[in-house]
Amino acid sequence: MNYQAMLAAILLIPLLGALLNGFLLRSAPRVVTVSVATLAIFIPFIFSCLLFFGPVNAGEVVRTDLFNWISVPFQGGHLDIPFALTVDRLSAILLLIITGVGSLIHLYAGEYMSHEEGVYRFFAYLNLFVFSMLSLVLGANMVVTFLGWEGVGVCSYLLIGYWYSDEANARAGMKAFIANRVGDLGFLLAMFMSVKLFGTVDYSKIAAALTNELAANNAPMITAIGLCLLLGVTGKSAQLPLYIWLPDAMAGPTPVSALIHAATMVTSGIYLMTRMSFLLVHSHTAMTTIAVIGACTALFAATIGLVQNDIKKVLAYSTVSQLGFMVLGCGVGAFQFGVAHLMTHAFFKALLFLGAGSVIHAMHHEQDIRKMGGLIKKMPITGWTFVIGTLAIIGFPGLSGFFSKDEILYNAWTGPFGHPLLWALGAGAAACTSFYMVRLTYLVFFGESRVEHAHGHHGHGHDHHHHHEIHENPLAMTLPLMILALLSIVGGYVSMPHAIMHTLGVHANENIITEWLSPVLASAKEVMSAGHGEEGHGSASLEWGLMGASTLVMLIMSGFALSLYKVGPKGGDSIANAVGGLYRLILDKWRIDELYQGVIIEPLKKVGDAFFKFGDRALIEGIINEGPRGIYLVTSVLSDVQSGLVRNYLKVVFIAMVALCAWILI
Amino acid sequence: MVSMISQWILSLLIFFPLLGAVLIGLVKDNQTARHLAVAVSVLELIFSLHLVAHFNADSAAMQFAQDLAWLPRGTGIRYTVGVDGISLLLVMLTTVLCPLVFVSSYSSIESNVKSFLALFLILESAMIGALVSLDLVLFYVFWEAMLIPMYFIIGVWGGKDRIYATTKFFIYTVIGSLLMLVAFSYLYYLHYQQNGVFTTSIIELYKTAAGLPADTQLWLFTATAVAFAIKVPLFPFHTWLPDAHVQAPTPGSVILAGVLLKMGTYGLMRMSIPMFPEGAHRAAPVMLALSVIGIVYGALIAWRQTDIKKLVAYSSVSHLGFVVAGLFAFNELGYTGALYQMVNHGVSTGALFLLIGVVYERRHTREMSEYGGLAKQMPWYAFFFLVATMGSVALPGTGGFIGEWLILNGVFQTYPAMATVAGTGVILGAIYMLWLVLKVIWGPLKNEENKKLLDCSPREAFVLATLSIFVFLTGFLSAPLLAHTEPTMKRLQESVVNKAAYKTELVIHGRSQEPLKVMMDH
Amino acid sequence: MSENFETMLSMSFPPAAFYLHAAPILALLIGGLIALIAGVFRGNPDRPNMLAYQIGFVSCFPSVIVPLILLAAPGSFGANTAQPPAWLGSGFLADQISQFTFLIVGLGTMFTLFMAEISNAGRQLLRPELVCLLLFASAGIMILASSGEFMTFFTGLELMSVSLYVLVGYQRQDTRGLEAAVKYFLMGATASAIILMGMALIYLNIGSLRWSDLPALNISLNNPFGVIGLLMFLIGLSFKLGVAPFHTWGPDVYQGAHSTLTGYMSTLVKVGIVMVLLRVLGNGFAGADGGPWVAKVFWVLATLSILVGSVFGLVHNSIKRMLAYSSIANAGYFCLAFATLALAPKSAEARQAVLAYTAIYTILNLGAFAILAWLEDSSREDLLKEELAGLGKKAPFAAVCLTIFILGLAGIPPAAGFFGKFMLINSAVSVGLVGLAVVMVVLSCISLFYYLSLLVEIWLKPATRSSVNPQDNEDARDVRVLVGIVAFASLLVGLVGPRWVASINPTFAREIPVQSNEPKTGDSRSENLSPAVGAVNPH
Amino acid sequence: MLTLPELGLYFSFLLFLVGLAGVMFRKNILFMMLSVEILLNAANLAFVCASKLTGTMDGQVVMFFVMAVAACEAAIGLALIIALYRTKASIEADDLKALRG
Repeated sequence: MNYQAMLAAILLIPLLGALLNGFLLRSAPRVVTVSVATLAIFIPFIFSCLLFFGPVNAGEVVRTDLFNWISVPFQGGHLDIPFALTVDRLSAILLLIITGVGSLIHLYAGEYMSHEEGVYRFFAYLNLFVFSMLSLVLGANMVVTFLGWEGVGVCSYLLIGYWYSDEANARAGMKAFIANRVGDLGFLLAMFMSVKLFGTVDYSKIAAALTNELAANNAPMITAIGLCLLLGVTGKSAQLPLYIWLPDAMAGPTPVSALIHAATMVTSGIYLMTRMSFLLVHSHTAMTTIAVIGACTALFAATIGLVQNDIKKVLAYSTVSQLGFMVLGCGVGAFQFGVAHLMTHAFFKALLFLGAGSVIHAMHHEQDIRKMGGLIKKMPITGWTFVIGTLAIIGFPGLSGFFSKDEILYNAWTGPFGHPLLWALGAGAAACTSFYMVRLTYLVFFGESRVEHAHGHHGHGHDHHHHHEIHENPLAMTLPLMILALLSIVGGYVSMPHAIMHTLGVHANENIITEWLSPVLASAKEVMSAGHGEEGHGSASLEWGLMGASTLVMLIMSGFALSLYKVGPKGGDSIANAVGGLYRLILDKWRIDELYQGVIIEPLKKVGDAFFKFGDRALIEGIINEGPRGIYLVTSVLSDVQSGLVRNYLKVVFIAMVALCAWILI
Repeated sequence: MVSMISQWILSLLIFFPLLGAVLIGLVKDNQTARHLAVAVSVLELIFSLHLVAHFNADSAAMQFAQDLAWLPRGTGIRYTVGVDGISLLLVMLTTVLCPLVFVSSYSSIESNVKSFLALFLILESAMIGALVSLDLVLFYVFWEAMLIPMYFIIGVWGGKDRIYATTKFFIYTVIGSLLMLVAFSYLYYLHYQQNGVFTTSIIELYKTAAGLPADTQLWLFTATAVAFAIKVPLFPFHTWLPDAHVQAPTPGSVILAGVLLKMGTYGLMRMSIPMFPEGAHRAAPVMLALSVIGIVYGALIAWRQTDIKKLVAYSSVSHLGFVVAGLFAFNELGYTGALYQMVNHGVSTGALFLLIGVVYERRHTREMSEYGGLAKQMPWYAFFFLVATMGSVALPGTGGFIGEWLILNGVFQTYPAMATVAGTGVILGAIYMLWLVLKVIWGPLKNEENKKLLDCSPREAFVLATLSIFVFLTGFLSAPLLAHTEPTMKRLQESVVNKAAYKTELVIHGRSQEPLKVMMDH
Repeated sequence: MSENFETMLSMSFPPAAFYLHAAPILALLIGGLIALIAGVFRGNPDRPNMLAYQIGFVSCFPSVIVPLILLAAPGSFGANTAQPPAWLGSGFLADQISQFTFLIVGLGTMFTLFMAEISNAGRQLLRPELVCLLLFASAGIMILASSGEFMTFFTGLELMSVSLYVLVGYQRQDTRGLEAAVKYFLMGATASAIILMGMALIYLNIGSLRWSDLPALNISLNNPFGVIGLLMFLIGLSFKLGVAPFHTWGPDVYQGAHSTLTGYMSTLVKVGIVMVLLRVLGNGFAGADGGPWVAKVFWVLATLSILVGSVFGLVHNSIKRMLAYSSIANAGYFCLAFATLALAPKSAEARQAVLAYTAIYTILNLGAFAILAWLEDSSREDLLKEELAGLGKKAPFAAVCLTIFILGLAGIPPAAGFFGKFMLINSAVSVGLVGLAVVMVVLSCISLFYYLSLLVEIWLKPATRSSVNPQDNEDARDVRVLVGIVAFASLLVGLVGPRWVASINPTFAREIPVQSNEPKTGDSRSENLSPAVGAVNPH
Repeated sequence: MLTLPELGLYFSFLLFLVGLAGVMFRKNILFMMLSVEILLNAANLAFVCASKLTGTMDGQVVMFFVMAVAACEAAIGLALIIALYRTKASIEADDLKALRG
């Protein structure tokens, strides 16, 4: 089989789908649009499977150079940047997630958007997004990755602002793009530094060029690359301090939130860090910073999630928090568990978002959880799958989140760059997660129904036949939920902790994910073990202990949430009132947006105004305009010398003559 | 036959539009004149394809050269033209943009149509002339000749404050170019002092100029660089640009942004840097600092504009700052990026000005607040607007990305801190462009007048679609395009790094000749 | 020492070649007399006299034909090109510079006569006396330009000046014309006296009136008589040329005279004076520190002229006055070449630059004043800038031509003026006057403002009630043709003209030949650049 | 001890200054014209003295030419003054200030 062509096809078919939908099929029937879009993802999914189980499984790296993209002479040689794709074990995982989860979400979206006009635009964007995401993941060098990196940013911009008639949506898209751009600058700088240091941006060539010696000699530069990459990651993967765009990004249609803002795009930071792991591990500073940022983000976002009332906002902050976990995992050196959590998170968070979308769809775009309740009776599939998703995310033993999260937490304590404090932050975040997810699930699906029957018009081209009765959505929407629920249950077994493996009697040195990613992470491992002696200062007992502790915390917090909210959304009010100021602060998301607005945006605007008023208008224009005007004024006065009187003219001549003679002779 | 054509092709490209201008003078009817102008410029484009087809991409020499006697022999001022990797792309940019501008002028120019078309053809002629001249005086003549048509285009067909704007444009440019003239004149005599022969051949003067003492080089560099910096325009010489852009009619803005501004950077690349490498080295920190300031300064001001055209004009200040920065990075990445960015800026900003023209013709206002929600009423327009915006913010996949990436990369290799500051321009660029899109394209369609707007006519759509295709083509086909420039860039780098003379030669239909020998033969 | 005088006496009948070479002057003088006589016998003296006009026109023919022949075929009539002949002692130098001047003056005179004939106001002037005076003035200019010693020079200068005093005040009813004439007379006569005093002092120093003996003039600073004499002479000439600070008469006189005559005065008169300065400075002087101070003087004069010409032109609304200041600025450009010549008298570049700029400037200014005269015809004397508003619409052809002239005067290529200025700047830079070149160029930017303000009125402003309404009659057609030819010529000169000018041998008669610009075998010509002071034996 | 020609020369300078003062400070055009004549005569005297001092005849010839020219100038000047007087009824130089600026 021609795997190279297949690789190219995986990338190009979604692009083709986007072009077809965007240009040719603008007026095609909805079903054609949806089918084309879904197929454009599903066919690559099949190819991806073939690749995954074929050459990648066999340990090969498939690479194809589509064309020579950038080629410039540089330092006597050549800086060649081909448009090259490569799939190895890391990208293969993401490939499956993107195309697999992507197909499910396309299928779902076809139904979800059924009341919209002109969905071709939506599906064209969505296909374009998948194309970008694939080029991000498949790029053999940083520039191709960057193409995808910014491409997903643009698609996200377009999709967040899909309902552009509401300026707030468009603004949210813009905010996302700009926050991402800040991160992109980091990525750019990282590229420039690797050009400076290695003369190439190709991952494999960098890896080959990066010897321990080189790293030791250029330690500051390596650290700088690491930190710049981190800046890129904070942008794309919504970490502190650039996470602010992700909650606002929920303005987009819910399938978008599921696909882009939960399963794929936001995790590209983790992909990038894993891809560059061989370099990052050379810098202790960079790794520590990554870990700290991840841990802080996890806790910070989780606290905000505690009090939100918008179903999607809760999930958004939850996403930020979970991404924090993944970053933490990478930061402590456990890249493989970052990836594992990426995968499980893709399953359960997509599930949760789609479930939320299902609810929202059924409730005609109502998103306030205080107006829901008891929905599980009316929407059993949505409800129960949502519950599975919740259990997975809070780390209920046996479900996927439990394994991946616990591996990260364990490594946060014991990993090469780990520290108990990092574990504490992570565990705190996990505790909050349990609380707000249980709160969310309970308020939406259980207890009394608080559904109001009179709905305002939530425009967006929504047609007006009111379903007064809330009922389960059709199969196109529930099927993806069920598949994802299944995956959320089993997905975690790839990263089964050693302790459990031993207990279960699995005789493998490493769990599946570690084994699978070992070619990708080999050099990183080597460096880490060289730098920190024997890996893992942990032990089975510690692992069991930490696992037990986090399970306990999870159970306590879940129980606490249940006990609080079994009376309805007002259940938390007593605590909220007790800590009034803090509550409002958290409800306002710690007022970080306002802080940025006040500290960065507004001053920059003022600087822009000042440049315009004082720099351009007053200073430069002043000189430009007032100079000639001054000459004019002076001349008007001077021209009185030309008095019209001959005597005076002659005097001028005489004086000038005498002056000249005097000047020459004296 | 081919060699015959190759020998005369540049002269044909220079003078054919002039002939067109004369023909337009003979035509009675406005509509016929418009068709004629389009035909002339399309033919010009077809002629220019000969350059692409027969350009030897492995050579840094001046190809398709022609070297004829012009002024008295003793003065050494000759009619010498030729293209190398630097000018080829820009000539192509010119010949591609001009037909599009003529097509767009069908609706944007209503009065004095024939004069407009004739002036525009003269302008095209002068632009191509300036790009292919290899003689300082010839270059200067074309350089100034560009000024006069543009002066009238802004002054006659412009907006309310057109007289102020056009006068400012004219005087700014002339002040700069006079300084350049003195520098050229001095160089001319220095060459004579050293070699006993007068010449204004750029190729010969490269050799002389590079051997001058550092101080002399610095002075000469400064004099020429100021002239070019005004044209670019580099901060702080930029204030003519917003006025000129805002007042110019749409075709004028397009060609101003698309080609005329590039003349400044082209001049830096062709004259200032290779002629005075030592001077350029000394001045590089200042030039870089100015361009980086310009990037941030222009971007911040652009963000705060309410007039769409002014916003785009200030964005040009910012973008051209990138180009200049790339030139003074002194490595091939920077030069290549700068050259490429000139082309890309021409395409994407040209498209933006055309887009502004489309709504301006319908609504006669350029205030952002008058618009909003156009995506609903004008979906194709919104699409083109987005494409141009993406080109302008240098999204990967558009040519702008490759240009900016190479530039920033090049600058980073030599001045990492400068590159980092310049990099913020990428963020700010996204801010102001998306702000523009937000205010014009997205949001609710509130204004009653906008509810009646028609989407792009087929003619407008054709022009915009062509440019949109170019936005992406340049984004992916950069390697074959840049292959043409590679030998030239290498030579440039050799000359700058070694502070040695820039070496090149004329290739006259196939054989290469030392210009001096050619001079003796005649 | 009085060889000059004695040879003059001994050569009472010059050879036939003299009459051929001097035919332009003789024809003008004779033609002027005939026109005057014709006027006595024919018609009403207060009405236009076509016969006189025709006589005048025909009298100019030799001054076009003869120089063309002599310039095109320099070897004809036994003339030695390397060493051009001179007759009447040094009184008449039959070199190519003279022929070149004859050609310009002849064409300019014809142009002026023609312009007078085809405008209403001009026809009012066209009486036998005018033709006579005009021809005499032109003859004076030619004598000036072809003389090689002080006496013929002074005769020519006075012939020219006296005719012009009358011409300026020719419209007897017009008080402004009269005022201008009186001012011109008083100041011009004073300047003549200053020149004369300077001549006397120079004569005192060298004991000769011939300019070819000027290299014996010791102008080092320990010889004050020499210095003051030369200074007075140069100041007097600067006055006639209208160089600041001796320009004060210029604007008033130009404004007061009829536009046709202003065009004549601002161009051809300057041509004569420029040639004199060229010949005087081109000989060089003795004294080690001589050249530099003369150059310094012209440095100052050039700077002041360009400054005054550029700055004072800004505040005026009268187009004529503006053009007067423009001509002061342009006189400053000539000073650039004179400064060069002071340092390097044999500089072929400077000499050719002067010749080229003379031709170009004459074409541009004559053209501009011709259009002005035509416009005034349908409006009134002394147009204001605002009255040109909308001209581009009303008379596009005239407007285009005027634009070409204005751009030329501003020195914007490809109009002709650029090459003239370029050559001048080149010549200055060639002797190290880089600073002066920069000053000139920078200051001339200021003059762009008023040149542009004219263009703005013509093209960019809509017509107002006060703006001129050029008539469209037969005269207008003639004007169009004539001005069109001039405009075309100026463009042509702009593109290929200097080529022709540079083919003129700039060697003076009675002078060691200056090697021309043509590189014979690509040899080095550095000896031309070295100041030729050394070649002269000090007195 | 100055010789006569030298004395004449210095006297001519004096005369020249007198003439210059005349044209600069007199207000009557007629007197200004007379001052111009003084200027020319001063130059004439200088020429004659120079002729004697240098031992050449050229200067004396110039003197005759200048006398003729001075006569022409005087004629023209008087004619202009008469014309001026006819139109303005004044020959004060300060009345001539219509053209200025």
